[in-house]
Amino acid sequence: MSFPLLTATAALPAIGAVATAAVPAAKRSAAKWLALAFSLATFALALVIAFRFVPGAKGPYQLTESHAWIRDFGVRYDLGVDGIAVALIALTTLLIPFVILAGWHDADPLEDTAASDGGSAAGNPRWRPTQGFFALILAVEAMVVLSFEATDVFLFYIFFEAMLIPMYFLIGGFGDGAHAGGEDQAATQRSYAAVKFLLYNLAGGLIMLAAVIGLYAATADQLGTGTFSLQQIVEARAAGKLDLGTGTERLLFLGFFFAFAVKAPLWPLHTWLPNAMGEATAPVAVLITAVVDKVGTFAMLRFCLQLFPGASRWATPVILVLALISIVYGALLAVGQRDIKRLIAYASISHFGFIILGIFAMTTQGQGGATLYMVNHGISTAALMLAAGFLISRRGSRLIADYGGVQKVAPVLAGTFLVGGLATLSLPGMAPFVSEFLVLVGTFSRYPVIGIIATLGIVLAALYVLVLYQRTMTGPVREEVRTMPDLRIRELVVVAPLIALLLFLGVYPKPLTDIVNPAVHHTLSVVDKKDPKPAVQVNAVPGGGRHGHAAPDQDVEAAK
Amino acid sequence: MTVLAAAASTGEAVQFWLLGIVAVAGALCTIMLRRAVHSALSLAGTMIVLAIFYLANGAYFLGIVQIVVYTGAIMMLFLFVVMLVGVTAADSLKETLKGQRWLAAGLGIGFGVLLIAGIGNASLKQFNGLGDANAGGNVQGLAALIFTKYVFAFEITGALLITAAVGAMVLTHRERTERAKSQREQSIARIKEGKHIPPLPAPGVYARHNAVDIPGLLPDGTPSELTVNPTLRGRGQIRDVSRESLAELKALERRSEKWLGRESADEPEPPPSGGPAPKEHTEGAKK
Amino acid sequence: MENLIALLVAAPLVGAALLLCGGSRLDRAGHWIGSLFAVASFAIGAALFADMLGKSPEHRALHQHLYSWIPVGGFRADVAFQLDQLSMTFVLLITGVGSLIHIYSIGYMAHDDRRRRFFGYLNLFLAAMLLLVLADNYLLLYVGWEGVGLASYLLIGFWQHKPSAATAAKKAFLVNRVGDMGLSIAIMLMFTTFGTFAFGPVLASTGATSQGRLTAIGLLLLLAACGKSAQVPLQSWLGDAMEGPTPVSALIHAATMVTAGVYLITRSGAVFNAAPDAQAAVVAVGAVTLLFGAIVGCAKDDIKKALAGSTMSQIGYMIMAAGLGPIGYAFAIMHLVTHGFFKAGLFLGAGSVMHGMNDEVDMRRYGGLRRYMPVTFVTFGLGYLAIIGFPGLSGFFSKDKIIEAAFAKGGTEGWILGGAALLGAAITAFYMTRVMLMTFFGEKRWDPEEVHPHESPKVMTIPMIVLALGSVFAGALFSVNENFVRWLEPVTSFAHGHSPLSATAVTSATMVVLIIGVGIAWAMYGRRPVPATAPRGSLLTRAARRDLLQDDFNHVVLVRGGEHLTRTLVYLDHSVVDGAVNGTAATMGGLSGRLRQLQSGFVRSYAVQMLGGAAVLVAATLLMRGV
Amino acid sequence: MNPVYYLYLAALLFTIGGAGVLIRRNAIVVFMCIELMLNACNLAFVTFSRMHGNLDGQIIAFFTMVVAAAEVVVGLAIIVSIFRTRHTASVDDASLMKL
Repeated sequence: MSFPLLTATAALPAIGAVATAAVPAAKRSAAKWLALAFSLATFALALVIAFRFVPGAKGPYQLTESHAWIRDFGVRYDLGVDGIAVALIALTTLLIPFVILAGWHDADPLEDTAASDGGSAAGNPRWRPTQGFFALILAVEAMVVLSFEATDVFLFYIFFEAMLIPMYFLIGGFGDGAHAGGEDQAATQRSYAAVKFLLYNLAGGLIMLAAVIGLYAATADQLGTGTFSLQQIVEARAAGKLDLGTGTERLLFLGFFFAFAVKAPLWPLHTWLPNAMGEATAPVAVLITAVVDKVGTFAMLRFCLQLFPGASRWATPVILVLALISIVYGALLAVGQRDIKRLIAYASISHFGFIILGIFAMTTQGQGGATLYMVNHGISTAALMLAAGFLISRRGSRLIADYGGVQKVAPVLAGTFLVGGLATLSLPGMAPFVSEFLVLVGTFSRYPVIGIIATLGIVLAALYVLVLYQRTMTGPVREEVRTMPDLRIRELVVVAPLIALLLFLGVYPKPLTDIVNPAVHHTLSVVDKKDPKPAVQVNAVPGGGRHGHAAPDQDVEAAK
Repeated sequence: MTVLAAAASTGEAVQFWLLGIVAVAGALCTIMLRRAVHSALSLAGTMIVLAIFYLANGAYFLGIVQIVVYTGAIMMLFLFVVMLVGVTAADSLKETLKGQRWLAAGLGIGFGVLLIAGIGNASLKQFNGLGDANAGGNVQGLAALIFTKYVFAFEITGALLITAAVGAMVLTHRERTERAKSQREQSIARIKEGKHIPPLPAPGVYARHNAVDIPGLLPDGTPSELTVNPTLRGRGQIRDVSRESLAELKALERRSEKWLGRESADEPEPPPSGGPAPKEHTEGAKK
Repeated sequence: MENLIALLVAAPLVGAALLLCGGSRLDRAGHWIGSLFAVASFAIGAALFADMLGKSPEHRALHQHLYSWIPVGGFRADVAFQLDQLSMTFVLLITGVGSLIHIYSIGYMAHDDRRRRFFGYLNLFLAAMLLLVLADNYLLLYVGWEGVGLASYLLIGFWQHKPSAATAAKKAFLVNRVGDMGLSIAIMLMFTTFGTFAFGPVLASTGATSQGRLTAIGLLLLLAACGKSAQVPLQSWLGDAMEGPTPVSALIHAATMVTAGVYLITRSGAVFNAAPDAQAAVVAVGAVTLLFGAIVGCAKDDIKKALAGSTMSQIGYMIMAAGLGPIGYAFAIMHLVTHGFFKAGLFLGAGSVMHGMNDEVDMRRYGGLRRYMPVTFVTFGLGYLAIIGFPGLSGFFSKDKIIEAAFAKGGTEGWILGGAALLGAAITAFYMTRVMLMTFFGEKRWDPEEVHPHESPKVMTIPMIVLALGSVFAGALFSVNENFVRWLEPVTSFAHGHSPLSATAVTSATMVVLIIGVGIAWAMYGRRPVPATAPRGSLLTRAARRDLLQDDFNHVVLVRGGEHLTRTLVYLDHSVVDGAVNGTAATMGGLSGRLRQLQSGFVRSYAVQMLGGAAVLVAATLLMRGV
Repeated sequence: MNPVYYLYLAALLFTIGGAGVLIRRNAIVVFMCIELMLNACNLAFVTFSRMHGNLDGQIIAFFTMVVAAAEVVVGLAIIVSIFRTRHTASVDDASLMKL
């Protein structure tokens, strides 16, 4: 068989994690460079995947690998990617190097941090496992990538859950020394956040496990041999061989969906996110919201919809309403926050609402938009959060009220912050606009009212982003920030490419849409939903210039 | 050997009812009596009764084993340990754990009722006796089974026994880690300790009594606990003679005074038999 | 030739990119680069114009399809441009006035250390505005639409160290966002209705769909227009927007951006023509705003705020005209262009005055400035005459036509609108005269020690002169044998309105109200000396000073309410949503504490439990066998 | 009379033994009660063997005895060593398992 590209992409960061952890404690910077090298290599492999991937090809998954793993339970090591997975893998592997770069000093012993990062950590020198930090990040990357690739439900479940362990340590172990109440209080806060994160996701995961087993039992009951293979189940269902009863299907769907809704996170299961993102360091926060949470929404698209189409259709109204609540609620709470990182967290909740809305609108635009949204939100949040992280590390405080007039002393920092913010409020020309508008259109074309209410989100988004920018960056310069240095080269290297990417994908998203569209069509065909037809069939290819001539005389007629 | 047919003979019935009552009584005594020794003895009784029942049920070998091993060895072992340990005053039957006794009673009765009900509604009508099983002799039959069918279990129990023996040794054996203290060192230790610097006082020895179980009297006539062997003390087998001796002393003084002819009317009438009040006890202790 | 269209947008965009990313090494040349790119795009526009004039009116529209932007299923958004007469008008206005204001800014911002960034923003604005008017589908228009919003946000808040400026910028962006919401929903509605949102097919097939949908689309577009063009009820941001540098006010908040709403309505004419209710709404909004703005303009002592009010009301005129349908579109655009000239000129004049008076904006501290800054006085005066519609000047022609068209609407509606238009004209005459008198006439109310009024440098005066010329001759040029109307006709279509009053009657009426307005103003501010501190004034005056309490309303209802809402939600999120979870955790803890009591450590209690378990087992087995 | 009465007797003895285990605090007595329960079981086994007419029941009883012997040896040893260290044979005093 051919070279196992997918396995390699997942294995490389895993190896990297081990290697990084193995670096002796003295050689801290060596470990950093090693981790960076591995992440970049992984990104290269991801690019190879993207190029080897043929958008038009028939069959839902490509580059598949399949080996028996646990024969007794029909668990197989099945890997395969569709367009959505390719896009998300690319996103993940792209972001990790930036996360590593941005977190370059986050895991240094505290006295070093104090020396290098302008007093980001108060006082007592405390050793911190630098190697461990980067090793954990790489471990998370490996698991996320694998869960994007897995087409075997059980395999997916394993990595979906295993992800929690390194995340737990990343959240609980490393904080930005920017807590109001000193390092000790910060530590208690952190552990609270970490435990909360773990408990929420474990609860979701366990319910999902029950559903997974139930699915196995159902297939074993009806197909003779039980299977976890997504493709087999979908085909069996298509061939009519497999027919879960309505009740069973709905229960299983809920089991799966709950886990993903916690991960995503959907209102009202969201409260772990602000704590986790608030307490963790900015790069880890990016890891949470831009990488790990995407697994949840991705899994909704790949597993919930494809395994349980009927139940998905059945649950759609409720889920749409929840998503709508998340959008408005998250935005409103973001407006009310006093803590920069919590604000961004709530903004993310609002955005995840959009993603879920798009997924369950069950239209091409909605789901395509949702997929783009996952990618774009990842990039934009990363840009904003990392810029915020740099800001916080300079001032040593997360409270918005502690800033003011930064724009005057650190214009570049302020500029990147503003661009990140504008991307977050999905300004046209930035990537998020494309996806958000697609989601809105997709929703509107099937559920107009929900679409309209969701549009409120863009106003609120403008509100919280601009309020944040005004309070921190503009106005008279505060004493505390007067000596604040502008972005360093390392930091610029982190943010600039993200911003460039945001602009590029905003102006020319076609490469992404080309990869995504077939997958979306496949999903929709499984759910057998068709886009609603427009009320008036305009018998022409829209957008082309040919209509310019037709228009005026039509107007004249209309006028007469 | 046809004695043990399905239905038991009347003689067996009579035997059952008589001995059964005995067995139950013994069991009840086992759990009721305050002193461990008595419990052990009553249990032994029950076991003997059971041995007889074994015999009656055609388990000749077991019956004998029951008498020899159980009653003979194990129960004696029990008594031995009781002597070693439990000679102290019998443990009070007062319950310390809250509600334990009620729970115990309730559960016990409930459980018994359940068992009996179970046996009751289990249809155990037909008994095909041991006639042909014991045809070749009970012991031979058992032996045949043990050394063929159950040979592995047999071996394993052998191993178990050895292990148990070794384990008992290990548990009870105490290696003397340090050399025994010499008398000199003991005395030094005593002085360091600061009480009973002289050796313990001797038991009371008088003209009338002469025994180690009589505590010696302090000058004020109160008995001194120290003078008797702790074991006797623990068993409470002390004979207190302070009253008599005090009374005699008084009488003696009376007589001598009368004889000397100087009486004092204001002499208070001594209590004819006034056991030393606890307060005097304490005084005595003080002196 | 088509390929130049993209260049038109690209030129200023490149300029913006250069200036914003170039870093401080471009500081010295920044303003020249910016102006260069602006002028370049004007040159391209002019070339395209020349080419267009060479063609027959029916075939003047050019199209350029760059690439397919967002292709997802039936959703096909392209980056494609359409340059027809309407767009061309705007292109010339934007690039022309834009270039002038670039040049003006070179002088005006000379002393600002962030001048490079200023020019970067200006170029960004030009690019966005051109994109707006050149787009051939609504989504691309939306991009430009928000782009100009961003540019105006950046420019209003250019002096960010002033909290007032930052707040004003934020306010402008937010209010615009509300309007944008309308536009985006309108686009979605178009997509669900027509399956596309390109101008061509949508406008071509308005006949094929229901009245209701068209009305909805129309109203949503109107909402968008209200946001961008500062029409009631979304007008509140324009006054505060004057916090920005004056050239910005001139370019964005007078000449070009705020007129985008008029463009949108005119561009979507077909939709409105087919939806009379929507049209009625448009007219109503326009009429209300033209009075509202005028009243506000009368009360302001801040010269820029007064001009802002006037802008509002002039755009009210245009919106109203656009709402009148085919009889109004052309005049709306015509007034838009002339207004672009004279209002830009007025603002630049105001800027020049402030420049000479150390950025003093309170007209009560001006007075008698005509002999200190003659050029400014003359250009400002010409602009003034133009806006009040002095016969022969451009304002006269355009406004007069609109009033006619208003009457021509017919019926009581026509009378009401015409009346409103006339009243507006009168008030306009009043407050503009007031501005003129308070600024340039009367005795000086400023302290000669600290301020030394002086004429502005050439680089500032020349643009003013050019604009003044424009505001003098444009109107006449446009209306000789209806040049402008016929030029636009292929796009907007044109129908002669049949006014109940003859043209002369309308004109004479306009003259009368004009004279009345000027007279009253002269009586109040010309004859009597103007107090240096504002008198308390009548109730209406005080209300007008506060933008007719519109801001207070917003503050009380939206700001306060919003704050309370968010605060409650934050509390609820912590106590209820989170509290539920923590509560469960606490109960678990308590429960386990209880269960721990069972583990007393007493062997016998364990034994009891064992016996209980055994009993249960026996009972269970018995029951099983029983069953 | 029906030999099943032996079973009833066994049950009764077993219950009494159980109650004893619960009630008494003296470890030795507790032990005796356990022995009593074992004996009750043996009686039942013997009766069963009579019932089924084969000797397997007796074999089991035999093994029970052996195991009981072993158990008693070890158990008593434990009691003795506990007594040595704690100077009491009460099971309640050995309640160190609780937190």
